[in-house]
Amino acid sequence: GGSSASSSAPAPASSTPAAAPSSSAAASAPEAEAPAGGNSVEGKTVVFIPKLTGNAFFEAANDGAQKYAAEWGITVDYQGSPNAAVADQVQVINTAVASGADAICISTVDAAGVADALKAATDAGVAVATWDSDAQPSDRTLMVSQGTPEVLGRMLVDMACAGLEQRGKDPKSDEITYCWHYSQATVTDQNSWQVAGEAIIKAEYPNWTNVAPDNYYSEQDAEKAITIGEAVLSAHPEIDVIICNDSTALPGQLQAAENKGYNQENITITGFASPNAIKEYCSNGTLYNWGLWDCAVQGGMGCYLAAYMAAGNTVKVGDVISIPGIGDCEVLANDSIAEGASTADSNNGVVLLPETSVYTAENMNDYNF
Amino acid sequence: MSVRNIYKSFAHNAVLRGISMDLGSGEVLALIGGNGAGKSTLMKIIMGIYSHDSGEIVVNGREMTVGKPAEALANGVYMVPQEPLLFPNMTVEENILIGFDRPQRELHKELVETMESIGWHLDLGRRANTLSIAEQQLVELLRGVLRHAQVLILDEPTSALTFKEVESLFRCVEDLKSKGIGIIYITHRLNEVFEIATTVAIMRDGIVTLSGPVSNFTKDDLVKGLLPLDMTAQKLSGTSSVDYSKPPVLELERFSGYGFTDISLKVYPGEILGVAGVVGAGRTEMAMTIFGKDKVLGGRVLLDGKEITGMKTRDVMKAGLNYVSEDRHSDGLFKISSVAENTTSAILGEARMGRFFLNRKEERRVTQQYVDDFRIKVTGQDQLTGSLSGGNQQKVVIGRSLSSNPKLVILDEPTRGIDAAARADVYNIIQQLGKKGVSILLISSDMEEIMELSDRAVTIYQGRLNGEFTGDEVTQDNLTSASFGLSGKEKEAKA
Amino acid sequence: MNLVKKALKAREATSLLFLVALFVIVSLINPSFASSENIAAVFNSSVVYILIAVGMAFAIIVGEIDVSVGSCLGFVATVVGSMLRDGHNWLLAFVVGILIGIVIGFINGWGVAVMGVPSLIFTLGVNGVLRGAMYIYSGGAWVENLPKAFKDFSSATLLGKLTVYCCCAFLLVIAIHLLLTRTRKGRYFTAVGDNAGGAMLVGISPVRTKVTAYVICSVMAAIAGIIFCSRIGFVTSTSGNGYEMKAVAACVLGGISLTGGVGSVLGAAIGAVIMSSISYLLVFMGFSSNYDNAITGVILISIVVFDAVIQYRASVRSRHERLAARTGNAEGGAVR
Amino acid sequence: MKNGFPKSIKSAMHNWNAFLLLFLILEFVIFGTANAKFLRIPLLLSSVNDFIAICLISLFVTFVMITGGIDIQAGAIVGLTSITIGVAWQDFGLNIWAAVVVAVLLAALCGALSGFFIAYCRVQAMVVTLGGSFLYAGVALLISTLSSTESYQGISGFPDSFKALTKFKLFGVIPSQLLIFAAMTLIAYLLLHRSKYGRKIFLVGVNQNAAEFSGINTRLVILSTYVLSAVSAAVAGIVLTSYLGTAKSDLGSTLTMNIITACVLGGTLSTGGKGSAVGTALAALIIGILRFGLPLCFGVGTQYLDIPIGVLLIVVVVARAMVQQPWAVRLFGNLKRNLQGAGKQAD
Ligand SMILES: Nc1ncnc2c1ncn2[C@@H]1O[C@H](COP(=O)(O)OP(=O)(O)OP(=O)(O)O)[C@@H](O)[C@H]1O
Ligand SMILES: Nc1ncnc2c1ncn2[C@@H]1O[C@H](COP(=O)(O)OP(=O)(O)OP(=O)(O)O)[C@@H](O)[C@H]1O
Ligand SMILES: [Mg+2]
Ligand SMILES: [Mg+2]
Repeated sequence: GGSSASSSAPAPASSTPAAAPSSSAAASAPEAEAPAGGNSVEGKTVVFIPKLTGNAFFEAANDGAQKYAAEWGITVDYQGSPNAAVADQVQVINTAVASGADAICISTVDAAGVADALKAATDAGVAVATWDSDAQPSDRTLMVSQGTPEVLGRMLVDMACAGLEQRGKDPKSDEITYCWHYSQATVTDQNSWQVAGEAIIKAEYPNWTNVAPDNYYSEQDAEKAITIGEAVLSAHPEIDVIICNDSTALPGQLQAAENKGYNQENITITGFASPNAIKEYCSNGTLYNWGLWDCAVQGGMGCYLAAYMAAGNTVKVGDVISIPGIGDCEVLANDSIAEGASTADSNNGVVLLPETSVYTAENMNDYNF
Repeated sequence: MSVRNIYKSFAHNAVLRGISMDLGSGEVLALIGGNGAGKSTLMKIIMGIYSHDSGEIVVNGREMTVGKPAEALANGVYMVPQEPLLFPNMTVEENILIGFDRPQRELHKELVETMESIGWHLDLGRRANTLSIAEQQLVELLRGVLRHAQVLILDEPTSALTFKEVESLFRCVEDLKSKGIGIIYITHRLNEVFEIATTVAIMRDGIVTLSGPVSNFTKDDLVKGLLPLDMTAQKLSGTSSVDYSKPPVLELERFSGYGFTDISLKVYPGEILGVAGVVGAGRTEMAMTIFGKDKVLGGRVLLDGKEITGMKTRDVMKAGLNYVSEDRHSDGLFKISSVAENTTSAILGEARMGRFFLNRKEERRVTQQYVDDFRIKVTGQDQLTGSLSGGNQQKVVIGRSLSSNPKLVILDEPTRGIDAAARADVYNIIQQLGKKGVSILLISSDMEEIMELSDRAVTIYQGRLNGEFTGDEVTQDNLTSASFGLSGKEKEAKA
Repeated sequence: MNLVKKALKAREATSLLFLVALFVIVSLINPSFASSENIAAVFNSSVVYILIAVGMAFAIIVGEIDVSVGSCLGFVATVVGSMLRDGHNWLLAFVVGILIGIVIGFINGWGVAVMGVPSLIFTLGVNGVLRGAMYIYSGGAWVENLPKAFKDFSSATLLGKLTVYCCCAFLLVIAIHLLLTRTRKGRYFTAVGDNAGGAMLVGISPVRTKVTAYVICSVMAAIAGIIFCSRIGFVTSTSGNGYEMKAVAACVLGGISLTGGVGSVLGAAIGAVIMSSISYLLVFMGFSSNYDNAITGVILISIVVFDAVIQYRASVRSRHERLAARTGNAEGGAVR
Repeated sequence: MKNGFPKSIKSAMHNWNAFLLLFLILEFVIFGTANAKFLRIPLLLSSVNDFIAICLISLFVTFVMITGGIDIQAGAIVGLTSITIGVAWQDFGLNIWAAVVVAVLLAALCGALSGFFIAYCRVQAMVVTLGGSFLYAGVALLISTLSSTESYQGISGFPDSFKALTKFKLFGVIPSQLLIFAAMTLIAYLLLHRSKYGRKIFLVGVNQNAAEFSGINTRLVILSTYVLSAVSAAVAGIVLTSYLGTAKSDLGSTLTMNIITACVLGGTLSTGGKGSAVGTALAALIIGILRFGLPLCFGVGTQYLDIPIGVLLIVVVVARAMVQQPWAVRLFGNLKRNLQGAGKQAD
């Protein structure tokens, strides 16, 4: 679709907002008529903003985005702060706008905190898309979602159940003790998954007991993750399940389990982390399964859609956008991921990732990120 | 050892301008000169602590490289510095023995023997930061003696010591002299020059103005050589008359604290009361306790009839009493602050310095007043006090203590380490104060000083008042014997 | 008897007491903590902290500070980790890691001791540069898939439940402590921190001593970085973030004065164990994790405040005793 | 050993401030030539928003450092202020301005607590404030659990009057943050360099003993500086909360190192006794502009910004140390002489 030859022809001024930043809100100008395959994204610059840099998840997403960007002929400029701090992120957004980027694709640290900055970006004619962690729906055009917190919370619980079942326990009726171990009480997404997962457990598995209702935190410090991990195992030697929905906590907890002689036969540890970080623990039998969605694809999609919007294309709910190399995706209403969220008439909506993956010893070597 | 044509300047300040001198073995070279003449600087250069700009230093026929203390030490040069440079957190023993190559056990034995033979007693296990200045100086000296240096430099070793220790130090120096060790002896006390030196050199403004064997000079020659050309030795004016019928300004009633007990004394308006004693007698502690720095154990302090016992320092100052500490560097000076900032630091609380904003005009005025009155040598009010010479630093500190217009000032060793000219200035200041009706409690271990200045004197021995002398009784003899507690009993009865 | 008294008086004893008190309190709250296994785990997990705290102790004892140890650790871990991952010779990787530490130490030492730049500023700058360099080197990605044998070595135990690393760290600390206190040159570090001018006077070169201290500090951080790799098995690009502050805190908890010249590596090591044990202990205390930071803060502050008050009281008392003895004993010598 | 005393600290200080100013201008020139966008006034002015917290806090942490202390808890107090405002307003139904007052008071209390331990119990400032940074961040988290909003979500939806605090623009261009910064700089300058209180701060920092002997209540002065720095952190917290429109307990957690950097780059002596409000303000601006300009004009990734800032810090301080080295002084002296000599020969 996007490979149409129209790229060489100068696009109408009204549909290239970046070239004329003064004409505000041109991106959503209704008279912009999109050709069948949409305006080409070629040559667009997308600033790709993670929550924080140096995190395996976001780095993998960046790698993916860069790879696709090369194919599509867009520039993906990865900019972020090493700290997941909302003030830092606002600064990155402002700098991106100032530097004249065509579009922003961001995973927000705090939706309310970046609201004004994103509005200002839109006003300056920069197309805003989000991925991984959403902004307020009215502040952006499209969101590439890996699923709602409920979906991911359920995924965590399901993985835990699978782990329990393979060691012969019945998650429905056996007495199960469990706890959560992730980064911090102030981090948005991990907490939202935890809350959703906890709700599912309360509702569907009343036989489970949480030994630490306020969770354990290791602050993305690998050393601390191991220390906490060992302490948890010592304090609750009989614990059945530890859910680590943080990419530092999971390997740390696994290492602790290994140090203390646990394996998938006597404990179920699961969580979210990129496949490469965990493969080893899986192959030596410390854990049974873990999961993540394909963040490389997600990053790529986010950048493509951001560029797509920047190219002046108009979309509305129900449209199907075909992304070269990834496939077709449908624009859904915002309330498909956030209950009660309204959707603007055009250029607003949600795109879901094709799939999330649960990794086990069987399939983990199919992935490399 | 000989030094040739040493030049040295700090930034744009030429301190040494071509110094040459020789020191043979067994020779004691007394180096004298006013504050800031460059004596200590020269010694630090010889020690390799500062590097000189040009010139050469030859020890035992070998020229030394610039700025390497280790090399100076290896060549048998050692300096006992003017300001004690001890390691405050180490014990006395560690302080003395650090840096030696020999086994500790052997050293320890030698140390104990040396102390025994000189007759100084120090608790070797005490930490250096609990030592008084005098004790610190003893430690430094012990270190120097133990070093077995070929060339030993003593930079004002006696400034904090008393009579008895000075005596034993001299015995020690004689001993070293006879062993063929060359000694450079820096002092401000001319008597000492004649007592122990073989040769003498006078430094002024970075050059040696006079040198030769001691026997060639009389004391007057030296004094002439020392004083700036435009200044003749001032004769101190006669003692003021104090009205003893007026109520006393300061009254101590059976005052006790840590380090002193049961002290009762009175200071009258305009009186200078000398407090003599040996180092460690407890005078500083008494002053500090009056000034609100330590706990009162008993008795009362009355200032102008009002009780100030156990008050906080601030309140004591407000009541009209000020104290100039014996330790200028740690308790007196703001070294990286200007003269003006130093002078006015004690009156910041007063309204004349402004209600909220600083009254710069008043600050300038007050500072200028003291700079003029005390003839403080400064390049300007903005000069940092750290770059002033010792005497001028002391004047600044005294000026500060007076800026708050106190009724009484306690001066603790006010002339320690300052030269004859500055000393005369300080004496002048003290006497003028007396005339103006400010009372002074003068703590000094220099008996001459007390004799010269005070209207009346008391002695303190081991924390107790053991003698009081008025008028003609204030003699060096009386003071000294009472300070050592020799005839304490009779004197006490008399008082 | 005398020895016991002396040991009790030593500043490290108070720190040790704090540690024991922490253990006892936690055992009272949760009796299941009181097992040799848990105590061993506390020590095992503090190896990295012990090493950087001991290194930091050198910098602080000579009167300076080194806030670049965190990123030094991270940088070395990244480099060594990626060399191991890429199948280089282990020994080569370790040597490279240590060499990096030495170079960083020399740079710090040069800036602080030779150029006379205030140490906080200089090492702060080096910290930023190293952190960035680490990010560039790794491309922001984690270093993963370290050789299994290397990782497994971290769980090898020697004395009962103590790991080999832990035992080595103990031995190292004791050796350093003895070197510092029992040898002639060892005292130089304390001397320089106590009074650089005075040190110069007795022939100790403050510059050389400070540079040495910085090199030791960075090398310890480098060793800690290598052990970090082995213990964790992967290196994140935020590794070592904030460790410098923890190391400083450990030193102070162990009785080292930030003004220099006071303290011992033994104290630093004990302080490090206290610092790293807190997160372990919190799990056993059973409070909600929301309290973690607050409790950590309270523990830290109360220990240092308590200690400072005790020390101050003791120094005042000993001064008063001496002065009182002076007036009481009328026959004593003049100088005492 | 020591290099000679400068003739006067004041002139040295002025030189340093002049140097910082020059550096700042240089930044403008370089960034301006590299990318003309940099010089667009509204853009430039609004960039202040992103480092305003560092500017505000470092001004008053300078006070602390002049007394010879250090404050690494200010970042935690930013978060504490923010969440306190949020919770007091949303969950306790306080008027937003009442909530602001409560938050400032709480911050002042925290500062006073740490200051008390440091001044009255003689505990080393770095450790107390490190403990404080844990404690106050922990308290902030606990406060956030009092709210009906989950602690990981920011409390938002503040009234417009509160948000207007940072939306206002004087003459339509100058953002109110800049005005606040200017006002705080002025206050800091007056306090530090023109008032009796400021003089006491310096004296305490130069020699606490001597200050004590001059009748200055040194402990109270020390304590007060921690209160001031906490209050400035609270102001920063208010500004950030208003600007971002969200109250979170971890808002300022990443500021510490930048604050210290600004202070020391501004010429504050970490051992105390020396420092200037203007210097710190300039240094904070330099760092802020650098963080803004490098990505904008030279495409430096924001994640790599630690490097140029670290390098800047090192280069500046080493250069400063170098020109003070005796050999450098001599070298420059010789150079001058040679040049003069050469000039004469040429004649
Ligand atoms: N480190 C320094 N930096 C700048 N000037 C210095 C330094 N040390 C000494 N001076 C200056 O050098 C001059 C000589 O000082 P020095 O200490 O040598 O005098 P001195 O003869 O020992 O005096 P005193 O009798 O007071 O000890 C003084 O003017 C002093 O201010
Ligand atoms: N343990 C200590 N800690 C701190 N300062 C001390 C200690 N011991 C003595 N000092 C201080 O040392 C100084 C001198 O005290 P020292 O006991 O040597 O003599 P003194 O009582 O001052 O004798 P003098 O009668 O000569 O004044 C005083 O300022 C005293 O407070
Ligand atoms: Mg001298
Ligand atoms: Mg005394």
